[in-house]
Parts: sequence; C-alpha cells; structure tokens
Amino acid sequence: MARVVVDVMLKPEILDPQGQAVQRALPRLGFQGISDVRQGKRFELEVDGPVDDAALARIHELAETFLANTVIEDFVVKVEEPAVEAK
Amino acid sequence: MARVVVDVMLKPEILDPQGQAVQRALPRLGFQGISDVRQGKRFELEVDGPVDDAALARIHELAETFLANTVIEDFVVKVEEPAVEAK
Amino acid sequence: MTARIGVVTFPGTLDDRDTQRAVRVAGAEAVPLWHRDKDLKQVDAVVLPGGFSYGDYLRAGAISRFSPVMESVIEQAKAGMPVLGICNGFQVLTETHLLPGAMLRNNHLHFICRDQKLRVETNSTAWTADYETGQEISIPLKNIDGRYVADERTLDMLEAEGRVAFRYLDVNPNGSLRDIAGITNEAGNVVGLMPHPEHAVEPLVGTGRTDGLGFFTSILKNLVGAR
Amino acid sequence: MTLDTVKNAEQTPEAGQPWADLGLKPDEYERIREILGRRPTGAELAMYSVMWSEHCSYKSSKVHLKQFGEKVPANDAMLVGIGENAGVVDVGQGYAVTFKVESHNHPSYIEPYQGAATGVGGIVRDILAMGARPVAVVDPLRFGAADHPDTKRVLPGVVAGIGGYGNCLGLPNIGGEVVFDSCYQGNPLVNAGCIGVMKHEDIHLAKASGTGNKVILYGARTGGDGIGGVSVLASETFEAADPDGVTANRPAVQVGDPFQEKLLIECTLEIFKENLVAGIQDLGGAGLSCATSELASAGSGGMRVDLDTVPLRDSTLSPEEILMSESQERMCAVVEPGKVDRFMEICEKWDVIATVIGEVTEGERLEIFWHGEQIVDVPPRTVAHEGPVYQRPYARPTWQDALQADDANKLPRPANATELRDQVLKLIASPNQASKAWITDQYDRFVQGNTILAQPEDAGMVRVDEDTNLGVAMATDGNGRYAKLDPYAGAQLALAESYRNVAASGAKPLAISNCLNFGSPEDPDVMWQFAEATRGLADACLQLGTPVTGGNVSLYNQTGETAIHPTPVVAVLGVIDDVTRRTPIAFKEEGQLLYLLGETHEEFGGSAWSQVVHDHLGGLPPKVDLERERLLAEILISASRDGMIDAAHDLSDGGLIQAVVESCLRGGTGARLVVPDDLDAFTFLLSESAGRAVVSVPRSEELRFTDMCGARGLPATRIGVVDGTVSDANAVVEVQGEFALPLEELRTAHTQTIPGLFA
Ligand SMILES: Nc1ncnc2c1ncn2[C@@H]1O[C@H](COP(=O)(O)OP(=O)(O)O)[C@@H](O)[C@H]1O
Ligand SMILES: [Mg+2]
Repeated sequence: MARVVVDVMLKPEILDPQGQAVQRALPRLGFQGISDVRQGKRFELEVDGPVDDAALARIHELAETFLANTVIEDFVVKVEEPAVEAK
Repeated sequence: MARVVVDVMLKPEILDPQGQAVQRALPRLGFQGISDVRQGKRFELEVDGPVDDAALARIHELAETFLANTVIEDFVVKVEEPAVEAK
Repeated sequence: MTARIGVVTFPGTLDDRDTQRAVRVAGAEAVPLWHRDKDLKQVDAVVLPGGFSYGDYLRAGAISRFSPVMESVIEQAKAGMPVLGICNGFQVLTETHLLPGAMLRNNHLHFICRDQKLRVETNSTAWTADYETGQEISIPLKNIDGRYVADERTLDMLEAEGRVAFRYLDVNPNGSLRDIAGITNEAGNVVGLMPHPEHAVEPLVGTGRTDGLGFFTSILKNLVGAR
Repeated sequence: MTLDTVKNAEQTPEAGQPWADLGLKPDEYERIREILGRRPTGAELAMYSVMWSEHCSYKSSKVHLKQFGEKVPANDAMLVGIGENAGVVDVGQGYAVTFKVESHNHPSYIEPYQGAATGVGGIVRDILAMGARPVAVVDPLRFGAADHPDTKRVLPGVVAGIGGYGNCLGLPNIGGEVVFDSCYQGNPLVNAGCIGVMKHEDIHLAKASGTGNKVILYGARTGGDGIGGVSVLASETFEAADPDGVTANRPAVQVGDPFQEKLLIECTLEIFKENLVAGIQDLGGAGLSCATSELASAGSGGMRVDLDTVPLRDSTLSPEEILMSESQERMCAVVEPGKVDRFMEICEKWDVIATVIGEVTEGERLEIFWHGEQIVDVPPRTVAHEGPVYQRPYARPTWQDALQADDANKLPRPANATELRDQVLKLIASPNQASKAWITDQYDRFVQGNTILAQPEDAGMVRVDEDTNLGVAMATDGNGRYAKLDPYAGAQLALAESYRNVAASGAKPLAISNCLNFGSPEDPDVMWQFAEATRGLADACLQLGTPVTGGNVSLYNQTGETAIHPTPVVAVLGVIDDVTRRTPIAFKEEGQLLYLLGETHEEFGGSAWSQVVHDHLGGLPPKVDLERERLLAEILISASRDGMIDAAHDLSDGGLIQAVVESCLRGGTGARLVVPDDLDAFTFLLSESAGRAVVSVPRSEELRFTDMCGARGLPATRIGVVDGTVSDANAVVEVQGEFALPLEELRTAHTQTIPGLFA
C-alpha cells in the first residue's frame, strides 16, 4: 500500500482571500518577511496495490475531473512513499 | 526568495468528514482501489531572505500557533525550492 | 393541465421543500426528484434547489454533479428543457459545465445572509420572462461560496451575448467578478443564480417581499405558451 | 493487556483501578463496588465514571433543580416534563413543540469552531429524539472583553462554528445573545437551543421495552475522538487544561459532520413517519454508555449489547473506549424485530450506516459483551439515574453586602445635555449594546421558508402551519451582572426579560427552558449563587405560570479561583394563533404615537450605563414585579391581536433610549421624545427598570389603547411620536430640550463596533 498525494491550489490569477487573510494576520502575530501566502488543499490517498504508471494515470484523471476544478485550480500528483517497486 | 510549504492534516484519530465524502464518491465515479482519503490544507509561503534554521524555526512556530490547531491537527513544514544556499 | 416542475433532492439539499412551496404558490405542480433516480418523471422543467449537498465537501456541487439524476438533467438541458439552479444548484450547474465559470469562497470568507438587491439584466430566459429587463428586485442571499469567477474571455463573452442574467446592486456581497449574481446559457433555458427567489414568494415570511415569485410564474407562462 | 471480564473482576477483587483518574471520588468508587457486590470491570468503571460525572449526573445541582418539578404552575400545555431529552408543550391544533437549551462552554474555549458546531449538533439530536422536526435554533453567547486578543480568537470561531453547522442542517437561526464581560475571558459561554415541532401522536420517548426488540445504532461510525469528553471537559479536571496545559491533559475535542447530521434528521423523520421505533435516544455526552443505560433504565426489561458489532472508524479502540467515545452524529433506536428490515431500508436510502448491536432482554440487567465475553453486568438504573447526589455546602458570600452597598445610583451623572448626548452615543456604540448584525448575518435565518421574525427582533418567530398561520416564538435572555448583584432577583429578571420579549412579539409565553452557567460547585459562594438563582427562577415560574420543561447545568466555569458571574440563561417559548398579527420592533409610520408602558424608577445597579460610562458593578439590580410583567404581557398580546399597535420593543439593558434607537434604525425613521414631567431626562432615557416596553400606536387607535391600559391598571405614558418618513436621510432622534442625534450618526455608531473589532 502506498500513499499518493494530490495538491490542489487556486490558479495564480485567481484571488485567494484565505491566503490573504493569513498573510494580513502575520504582522499582528509578529511575523515579518513573508511576502505571499496561498492556501490550497492537500489530499492523501491510500492506494491498494502497486502505484505504477497505470495507477498514476488514473489518479491524474481523478484529480483532473474531480479533486480539482480546472477552471480555477491547478493540481500536482506525487507519490509519497518510496514505493514504485512495481516498475 | 524561497517557498516554504506547511501541510496541515487532521490528526488520524479525528473524524475527517470531507475526506470521507470524497472517498465514498469514488466508486460512483468508477475509481476502485483507494482505501482511504484524508483532506487537509496546504499553505505556500513565499519567504523573503534566506530560509535558514532561524527562519524555519519561526515558520514552525507560526504553523504551531496559527496555521494549525494542534488540538485536532498535525502539520509538516517543508522547504520547497532548492534554496538553503544561505548555509 | 398545470405544468410539472421537478425539484431535485440531493443528500444535504435544504431548500427543496421551500422550492416546492414556491412552485405551488405560483400555481404549478411540484414533483420531487431523488438524486439516485435517473427518471425525471416527465416533468416540464427542473429546479436544482439550494443547500449543502454532500455538505459542500470538496467543492460546493462537486459531488452531486455525478449523481444519476444529473445525467438525465444534463441530457435534457442540452435538449432544451428549462433548468434553474439556485445557490447550491447554481454551483452544481457550473460544476457540470452547463454554465461557464466557477463559484469560490466569498472574498470576506464568511457566510452571509442578507436581503440582496439585484437587477434583472435580461428577460429573455425561460425563468425571467415575467420581469422587465433592468427591473430591480430584492431577494434573500445566503451562502459562503458565492463568489462567481471566470476568465476575462468568458466574462466578455457573457456580457457580449447578454448572458449575465442578474447583477448585484448597491453592494457586491461576495467579490463576484463584474457583480455577477447569475447567468444563463446561450439558449436561455438554463439559468443559475446565487440569491434565493424561492424565499421571496409570500408577503409574510422571510423579508416580507414577493420579488422572487416572477421566476416561477415566468416558467409557468413559458411552458403553457409552448404547449 | 488481558480483557477485564466480569469473571475476571470477581476473581481479582483487589486489582488496582484508575478510578481517581476517571474523576471518581473514593466514596463513589466504594458505592460502585457495593452496588455490584464486587469490583467493577474496566468497562463498568468507564461507564460509571462518565455517567456519574457532574455533566451527566447533575450530582451537585440535583437537590436544587428539584424545585422546578415541585413548584409547578398549573399549566395544561405541558405534555412531557423534565427528565426526557427535552420537554414537550401543546401549542394547539394538534401540534406539540419541544425545545431545550444546552451549553458547550469548555469545548468551545479549546476549539471554538468545532466546540460550538458540535454544541449545535448535540441539541438538535435531543430535539430530534423526541420525535420532532427541528425548525429553528438560537444561540446565547458570552465572551471575554471585546477588545481582548483572545476574544478575537474565540468569537469568530464560535460564530463560524454555529453558522457552519446550523446553516448546513437547514435550521434558521432566529435569536440569541452576544454579551462581552471580562469575567468570561477564560470561560466563554456557548449555549445553544433548538425548537422542534411535531403532532401530539408523534412524541417519542427514550425507553427500551418489549423483550426481543432490537437495539439499533445508526449514524456515524464510532471513533476515538471525544473519549471521556464530559468527564474531562465539564468537570474540575478541566482546569488542568488551560491554554498552556492543553497537552498535559489533552481535552477530548470532537469534530462535527453536519452533513451526516442532516442525513440523520431526514432519515429519522422518515422512520418516525412509518412508526418504526419503540424507543429512541440520541448519543451525546457519554456516548453509548449513556444511551444504553438510559434506554434500559427507562424501559421495562434489561438489555444485551454486543460491542463487537459497533461500526468503528478506528479498529484499535478498546471496549472501554467504545463505551466512552463521544463521536458525534449517532442515534440509538429500539425496534420491533418485524420492523427492522424496513428501518434498515430507510437508513440505506439516506446513506446512513445502521447496525443491530443488541436486544431488549427479559432480565433487569444491562449486559455488554466483547469477543463473546461478558464485560458489563449492571443494573442500568444505578448507572443512569441513581448516581451520587451531593448536598454541597453553601453560604452567602462575605463580599455580597459590600457589593450591594456600592450603589450605582450614586455614580456621577451627566452634568448637562451635551454630556448626556455623548454618553448615549457611547452607550449605543459599546460592544454589548451595539448591533450584532455582523454576527447574525453569518446565520441563515430564511431557510425552511417559515421565518416570521428573526434578529434583531425581540423574539424569533416561525410559522408552524401554513394553512392556519399558527406560530411559535422564542427569546433567550440572561444578565450575569444583575445575577452577580442578586442571584435570586437576577434569575427572575432573566425570565422576566425573555417573557417580555416573547409577549412584545405578540406571542403568549407558555413554558421555559434554561441553561444555568456557574462556577465551581465546590465553592460555597458559587453554590449559594446557584441555590438562590434556582430558587428565584422556580418561584418566578410558578408565579408567571410558565413551567420549566427542561434545561442544562454547566458548572466549573471558572479560571483558577475566579468564577464567572452567575449566568442563568432563560429561553421562553410562546405561541401565537395567527402569525399575521405579530408585532415587529420597527417604527415605520410617521406621526404614530409612542407610549411607554410601565413605570420608570432610578435603577442603575448593574446597568449598561454603569458599565460603559463608569466600568462599575455594584448596588442592586432593578426591582422585580412579576404581576406587572404578566399584566404588561397581556396588554402587549391583546394590543397585537386587536391591531392597536404597529410596533413594540421591550426595554432592558440600555433602557428606553436603547430601545427607541433600535426601533428607529430598524424602521428607518426618526423619533421625537418628550421627557415626562415626573422624570429627569437621564433617568427617563437610561434607567433599566423592569416591566416596561415602548409601543407605537396609530392615532386612530390611541383612545382604544389608552382605555385598555387604564381599565387594566397599566401605566401608559405618551412620550413622543415617530418622526420622518422611512429612509428620510435627515431623520433624527430628538429628546426635546436635551439633544438631537441624526439617525445616520446613530446607525454608524451602532453598526460599526462589532465589525471593527472582529471583521
Ligand atoms: N448570537 C446571536 N444569535 C442570534 N441572534 C442574536 C444573537 N445575539 C443577539 N441576537 C439577536 O439580536 C437582537 C438583539 O439582541 P439583544 O439586544 O440581546 O435583545 P434583547 O435585549 O431584546 O434581549 C435579538 O433579536 C437577538 O435575538
Ligand atoms: Mg428585546
């Protein structure tokens, strides 16, 4: 069993008020030197069986059609565990 | 300038209704073989200046006191860009 | 014969009973439709009501969009059947791409419940025929993911084709681009908006105004006229 | 670790047990051994410890709460009284209403969003368990100082949590309170109430009867969150969990899933409709321990449960943990065998997991098994209903006299009209008196399409029947400052204000629920406050004819040695035959006459003025006159029914000027006031004498109205007129001979404070 992570972030041109709210709060908390904050979603998927190319392709499709709305969001799929012995 | 990522996930013993809802939808979308889904938050911080130990310690503190609620959430701080030339 | 208006219930839908009431107040027959059934029971039009289907988990409307009932709704909508998406229903319609753009968290990040002023920008849709183009109405708005966004090209296209159906007046309550409160597809049969006409059909309850009734009388006239 | 079975417990009587860590006292542990005739098993110990916690057993408060059952006013409306999940009253036309208020104070301090959210979830399940469809929620809230940094953390989280959960359930939020006082700094009060409606024949009770009937657990899976929540969070051990100590004694916070709860509601209502349950109980504090022991205790037989069958989210949970888990969104039903299949079908329809976990047995024991071995064998009553009862010592605090002697009526008053004007403006803008719209606009008040009145009206009101226009109203009130000065009177004032608010909306007050928030019962000062407050409330309920249908006690609300102000919160439920006759607070018609009903005395003890202008708390609270309250209510209700008044607003904190300004802002009109001959302007505008309201009377009705007041002996003083048409940009609130304040200036002062602090 391996873990695949899908990170979903708003496209850069889309306003991210959550990230902005965090950033605006930083000086109040005494934090300087952080020029931008973006907030997105992280999905951790536990995959039964090998994480081979076919599995990754399916997860890519899942991310594209379901986990992210590509009108507004970009995503990245990553295998987290060493895994990939399947190759 | 470098990017530091803070991943915040609900602790394993805490109910994750969002992750569960996603997981329950998968079979309907024709996806098999994913035994668990957890959904968390991903923060991307753009840090001015060097990402040295001191900076990372401060971001760690930021994550602990602000980005995550450690009563119910765990977090991980990672430097994303190669960076760390500062050392 | 009265028109039959289907009202879909997804798990987590909240305003289905209110929408059925609004349909009845307008004089049509409300037909409950269940998310697991593909069968649309030969209704003449469908309303996707507001609420938090699937808890709004993942993204508002993202999970409902894959339900069996939506397969039929998409098919019929493409064939010209009138479909109205209110709030969560609008979110479902954008997720299905029957309407362009997407809904995001309000720019102030809070749920907002208020009596909202709108301008009806076009009365040439199936759901707005009973209004004057340019008419100002006030109906309740209540949501947390109500910020309409689309890329510039899409926005320009919507404006050029007269498909911005409703615009916020006085205040933009959520940061929607170009003050857009609702849009229509090219054919004018599929309409989506964030505010809630079904909560403004009786003088006594809610805000005490009946400005939303026109949606339901419009569709009635439209359907009867078509027969 | 080997399983601690009943057999094992019999054979190892001397085995050490962690009873003290679980919050039990030595004599309590001894009593358990006595009841069982042996040492308890680990699972039994877990059950007794949560069920005998203060939160579940009411061991410190019981002796005082008894009065609510003893001093019962004659009232035929009461269908189900104290003791069930919630009380039920008859509202006519075959309808019954159930309602209750509960606290979720400690969890909301630790995790504001989830604490508040699960507070709403819990009270809604209580209402649902009675057989009713939940139709509205209310949320009386109290926070520390408005400008304290921690309030910035707690308030937005609590508000978002209440909204996040309630909005997602589709329950309109129709009322509540927001109060700031530094006494709540380490102990915010998050109370939540819910109203449910059903037909008389749909009332359901929590009892397990009928040998062979199945016990079904349905809803969310059981997880490791919230284990021991009630015993840890709502008890003395909570003190160890202040912000720095959180990890030392990790509080068991739960995460709510409002979507799951919405499914549970619809599923349960469908199950009720087909008459499929013999008994039902929600799972709240103490989880399965509570549900199984209460169901079995209230029923006629015993119960046998196989814990292995409980659907788990975490397969490593021990049986003790499963029994104690407070995972949210679960219910437990007792179902005849022949109806189980249909029950399961409905659950499947709503995607709700349902599992038979046991059955009703012939005996009188609650027996629980794990991997085929018996781990619990107890008489259920001893767990659920026969917990310890304490007569805690109490005594009037030594400081009480000095506090009362520090008379607020002697504080320096405004020297001239300009000072008076400035103080009024300051008051209107102060966090406690300012508009709470920024908060309440985060709550859906329109959903279900039956909301007649909601914030900022005096009472919330929902329509119950679309055809007949029958409706119910609710208001919640409490004033910790008054109660600190005199807990007996303070509790009565809370009831009086809530009662008055309901009557001002046009509804007839029927019955009440309460949430009693106090400090540590082990402190004799606090215990005295509690004893006085309950006595005051019970006496007042008897006199006003409004029985207590249920409620909730929250103790140990203190930081170190310092307790919060005693804060009894009272929710009054009223009924109105025809909601078209409801009375709003807005002044709308130019030229309508303003009448002040009741009498104004110099009463500034505990007042908003003394707090805002002098940061002072001392003296005596306003005098209570319950006969006057009753008369005032009768007049308000008759006047609304007969169309003699177009607006009414009760007078409470902030006095007359507060009420007039709110009514003007709501209607968008101005007002011209004249100070009556027998009063000075300061007392007229700012005194907080109870038993008063201001009404707006159409000129054509003046005679009829004043005749009615005169005939019934209620003082009614004409104090001015509504001035300026709606939306007139130049409208002013003028006090003749004193000052004039432009409405727009008042609006700015009133509405900017809360967003300025928290947005
Ligand atoms: N937390 C809250 N939730 C819902 N409504 C609230 C809340 N706080 C205040 N309100 C509403 O705002 C209005 C004004 O509140 P308040 O001044 O406490 O009323 P009153 O003094 O008449 O009891 C009322 O309608 C009340 O129900
Ligand atoms: Mg009031």
